[in-house]
Amino acid sequence: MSTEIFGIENVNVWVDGLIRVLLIVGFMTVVVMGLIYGERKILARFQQRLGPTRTGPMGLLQSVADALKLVGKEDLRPRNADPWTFELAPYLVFVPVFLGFVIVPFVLDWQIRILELGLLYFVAITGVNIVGWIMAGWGSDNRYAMIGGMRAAAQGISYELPLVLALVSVAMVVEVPLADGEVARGSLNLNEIVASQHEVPNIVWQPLVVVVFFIAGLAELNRTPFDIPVGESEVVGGPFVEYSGIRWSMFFLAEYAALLIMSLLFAAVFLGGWAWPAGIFTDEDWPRWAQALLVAGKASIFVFMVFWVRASVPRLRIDQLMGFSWKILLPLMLAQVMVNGLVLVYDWPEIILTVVGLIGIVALFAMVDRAVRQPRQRPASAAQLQSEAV
Amino acid sequence: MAITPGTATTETAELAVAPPETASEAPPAPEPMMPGEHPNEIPALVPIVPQPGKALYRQALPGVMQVPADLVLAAARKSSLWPMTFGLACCAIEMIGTYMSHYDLDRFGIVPWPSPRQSDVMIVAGTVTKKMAPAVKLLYEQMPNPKWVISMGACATNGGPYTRYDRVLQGVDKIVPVDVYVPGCPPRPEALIDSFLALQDMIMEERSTEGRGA
Amino acid sequence: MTTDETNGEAVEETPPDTFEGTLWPDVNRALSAVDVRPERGALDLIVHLPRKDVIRGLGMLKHDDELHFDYLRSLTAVDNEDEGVDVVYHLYSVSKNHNLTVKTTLANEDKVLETATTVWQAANWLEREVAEMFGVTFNGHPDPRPLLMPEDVDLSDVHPLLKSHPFAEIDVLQGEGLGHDRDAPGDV
Amino acid sequence: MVVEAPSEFETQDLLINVGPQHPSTHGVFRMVLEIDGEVVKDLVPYIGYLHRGAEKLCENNDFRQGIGYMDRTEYLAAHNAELSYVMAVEALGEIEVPERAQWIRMILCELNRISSHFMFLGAFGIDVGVFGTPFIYAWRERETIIDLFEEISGDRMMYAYFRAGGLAWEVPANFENRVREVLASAQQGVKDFDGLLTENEIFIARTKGVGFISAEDAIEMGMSGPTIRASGVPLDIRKTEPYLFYDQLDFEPITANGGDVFDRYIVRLQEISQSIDLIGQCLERLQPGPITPERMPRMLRLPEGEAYIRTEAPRGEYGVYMVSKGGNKPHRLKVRSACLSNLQALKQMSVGQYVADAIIILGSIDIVLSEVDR
Repeated sequence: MSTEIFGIENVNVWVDGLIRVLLIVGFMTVVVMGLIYGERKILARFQQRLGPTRTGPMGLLQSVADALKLVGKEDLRPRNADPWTFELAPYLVFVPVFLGFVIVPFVLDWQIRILELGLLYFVAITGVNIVGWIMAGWGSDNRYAMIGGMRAAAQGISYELPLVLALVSVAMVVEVPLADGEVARGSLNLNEIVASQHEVPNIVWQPLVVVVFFIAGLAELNRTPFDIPVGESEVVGGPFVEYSGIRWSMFFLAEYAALLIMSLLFAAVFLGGWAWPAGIFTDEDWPRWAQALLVAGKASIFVFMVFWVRASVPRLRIDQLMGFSWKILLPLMLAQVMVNGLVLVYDWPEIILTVVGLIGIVALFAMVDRAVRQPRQRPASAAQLQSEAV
Repeated sequence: MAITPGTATTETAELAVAPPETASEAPPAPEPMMPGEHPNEIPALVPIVPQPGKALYRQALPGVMQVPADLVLAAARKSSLWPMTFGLACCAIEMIGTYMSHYDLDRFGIVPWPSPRQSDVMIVAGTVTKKMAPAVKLLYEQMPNPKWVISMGACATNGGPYTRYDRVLQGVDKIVPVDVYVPGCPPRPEALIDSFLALQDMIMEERSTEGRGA
Repeated sequence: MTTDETNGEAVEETPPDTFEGTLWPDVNRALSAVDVRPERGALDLIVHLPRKDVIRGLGMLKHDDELHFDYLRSLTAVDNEDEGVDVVYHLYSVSKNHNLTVKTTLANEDKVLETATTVWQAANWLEREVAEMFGVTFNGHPDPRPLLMPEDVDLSDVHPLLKSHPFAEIDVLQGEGLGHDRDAPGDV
Repeated sequence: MVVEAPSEFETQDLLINVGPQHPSTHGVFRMVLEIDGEVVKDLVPYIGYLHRGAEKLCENNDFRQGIGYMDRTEYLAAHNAELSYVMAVEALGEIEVPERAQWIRMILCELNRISSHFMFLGAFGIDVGVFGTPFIYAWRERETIIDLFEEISGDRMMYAYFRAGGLAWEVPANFENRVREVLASAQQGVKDFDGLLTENEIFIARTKGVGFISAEDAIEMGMSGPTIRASGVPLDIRKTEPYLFYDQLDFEPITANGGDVFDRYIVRLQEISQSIDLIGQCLERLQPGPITPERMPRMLRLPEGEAYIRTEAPRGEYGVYMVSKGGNKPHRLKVRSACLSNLQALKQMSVGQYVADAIIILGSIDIVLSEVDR
């Protein structure tokens, strides 16, 4: 029951776990504050503005000021809100996101725990925060919150499937060198997934999966163009309408922590995490700090793309959003998984995966374009309501 | 206010931001030399002789800066004032103009937020009519403490050009306590920025941790 | 065909002003069943109709294929203190591109009129506004709620745009307002 | 009170109140939506939250002081509002306006139309859901135009620059090339919006076929401006009843026959380019000359009479019906608001659509609340 941490032998497992979790929490809050500040600055840059510059040198302390102010705010709860659901909702959104950090592979073998079923654990945990959104929506006895909560549930569930299938189709084709020399295919352990990419990152084998993962990731994070549950112009603030002060800041922090996890996962699963370019130059691994920089760089690509999309794309409507997930993303992902299976079973050359992936991307854009261009028929129930109402 | 020697005052009232008074008089007692101490031993091992007249923690950690809690809280509140997107009439257009890239209130950490629950400042931008007054009062009560109100423009201050019409409330301070009045019809964006700066100075100087009452 | 009596202000000197330049000939033909009194306005022709058959006249003007006034530009009222309240309809024809103003006078005692929403739907909100601002009641209006005045407070006797309605006095604000004055201990 | 048990599948409709304070109601407009799931079954609009009696107060001010109320009634296009008021006074008092003043009035009204349409494009971007970027692009163009207005009249929004009989004072010396600079940046702004929103597939998917209204219904509801022209009715007062010198300019009213939200957006975008071209034509015909009649009476007393003057404001027909009983104050002043008539059709357009569509349809009508409630 003892393990080794930072070179100190036979540390109790629980103490070791606790230390790692505290390290992660500290690292995560700092990076999340940086993300909030980064988003405001980058969005300001997109909009020819300066963003926060007055608080601290170049506005660096802006997130700290926001956090401190939110801590000092009065904590309101509407009188006829359901006390338990209202109070517990932030924790149900906040805690799963933190638990997700257990399996994130930052550097070579530095994780809180190396789980064999890492990806399954991640998908299961992040699925829980939908419950938190619904509790927030239902508990705060506000019509906007209720609509926002229901929309969050619908969106969360319908985009969970493409996300899961995307991760599945990557985990299928991962090569894991066994002890006796030959290679086994398929693994859910994130470390093995990253280690297998030391020559060629998965993005080369699965381009379609990367696109679908990005889209589904945006939907899971409730970011534009899928920010329907919190869209200001329709449902003023969604489930968070009635929250104020520190409870609201927990939702806000959880949203950016989820963005951080999604970007680290994207870097690990698709861009090769700490392994990719290292494998090409030298066979043994780079020093820790170089790997950390590598992972940070790859994760920031995903983060920048999310901010970029937020500044330039309008919001989808609820029926288009559902239709897009069920009618376009899901079939593509099922086809991709089938092709992966065929390649694995019949040992076809790997290049087929890339070709099929590119064809898939072209098909995705063609389907979207056809869906947008064709004349929009009014919703069936609407036509009947229209005739009866006028 | 004499600092009783020897007691480490955690909550010093005086503005500790000012540089701690340097011990002008010479340290009374010479540094005692521990027996058998090697010259290049780490000076930290040398026991601290508590000098009278100076707080113990200051001698132990000379670098630390001690700041009263309400100053930090006020500084945080000052630099992240979140107004509510709440425009009534023509002043709302100038308020929007102040958020935009030409005048950019985001530099001061001021971001408009849709819901009253998450906002600290209510900018009453426009004419408050008697039909709208209950809504304005309800919004003010929904905002969590500490909260402030900026009455933007002549209409919100005392009815402005529409004062002679009986359906118009002559000034929003009849229903809501106002902190900063901004003159002008509509006030220029610079005037609104100046009102925010005035509000920030007021917050720093007031420093009330629990904020205004009711 | 009623004789035209000039009502005082300086119209062209020819006493029987024949309005030859304006729409009057066609309007007169369309409204022959109703006694009509023309008048020359600054820009377009003004036609006075008696109260009881205003709506009938408007219907005729709209469905007349020669005039085809299918666009109600605006509907308002003018309070002439003792001579009663004039209700004014500004009509326009999109296809024929010509204008007409129809006026009718209501005595101060019974300001009642049929609703024009049967002729144009555009009149809905305009009539609700005239009803609450001038006290004119429009019979048969589909939705007679107040438009600009608050619904919850019953202000059905207050008609702000009448000349009798006074202007509010500016109350001097030095101090006694609810204003938050800095030094009052723990006020508000 | 016997409550019969509802059949277990009967869903209850939700009444949500898109209240007077809502990020995308463009001011203090309130509508109560009865929604079944996400589809709007019924919509009851409430206005009057900004009814501040501009018409009543105009009766208390003489013909020169009323201009301030006109600016504040249509605060996004103050020049167009002033134009109607001032032309009504000139029509009643038969005051001759010199040519140069009329050309400058036309230039400023078209510039104000451009700045008002940019404000629409920005606000519409927020309604559709883009976080601020179209708003910022729109305001970059609007600020350049407002700077020009400030140089001319000294104020950013409330100009009071048109006076009965002409203009308040002469325009600054470098007026022509300043206007050309502003037009160049406006042209660039139109290109930006084409790139940012018009070809954006999500934008097209969100706005095509939403909030349809047919030409007959539009005429029946008395709508005007870009909202009715998007349904195919070429009703543009600058063309049908030319005022000032619009008959000397060659242009065609921009119409689209889709009648939906996307077409209203496109009509306004093209109107900006049209206004830019119109201003170009006006600048060529602008010659030096007097801007006020030689003899203006100090106290403006207008003879008895009434006049209904209507001009094409950015949102539609802005009419001023002025009745004078021979004094120095108007006896009655009625402002015909384009937004009020356009807003009447909101229910007809929104019933049967989604909640998110109802918000966009309200945005596409482009209402200014102080003009609706006066």
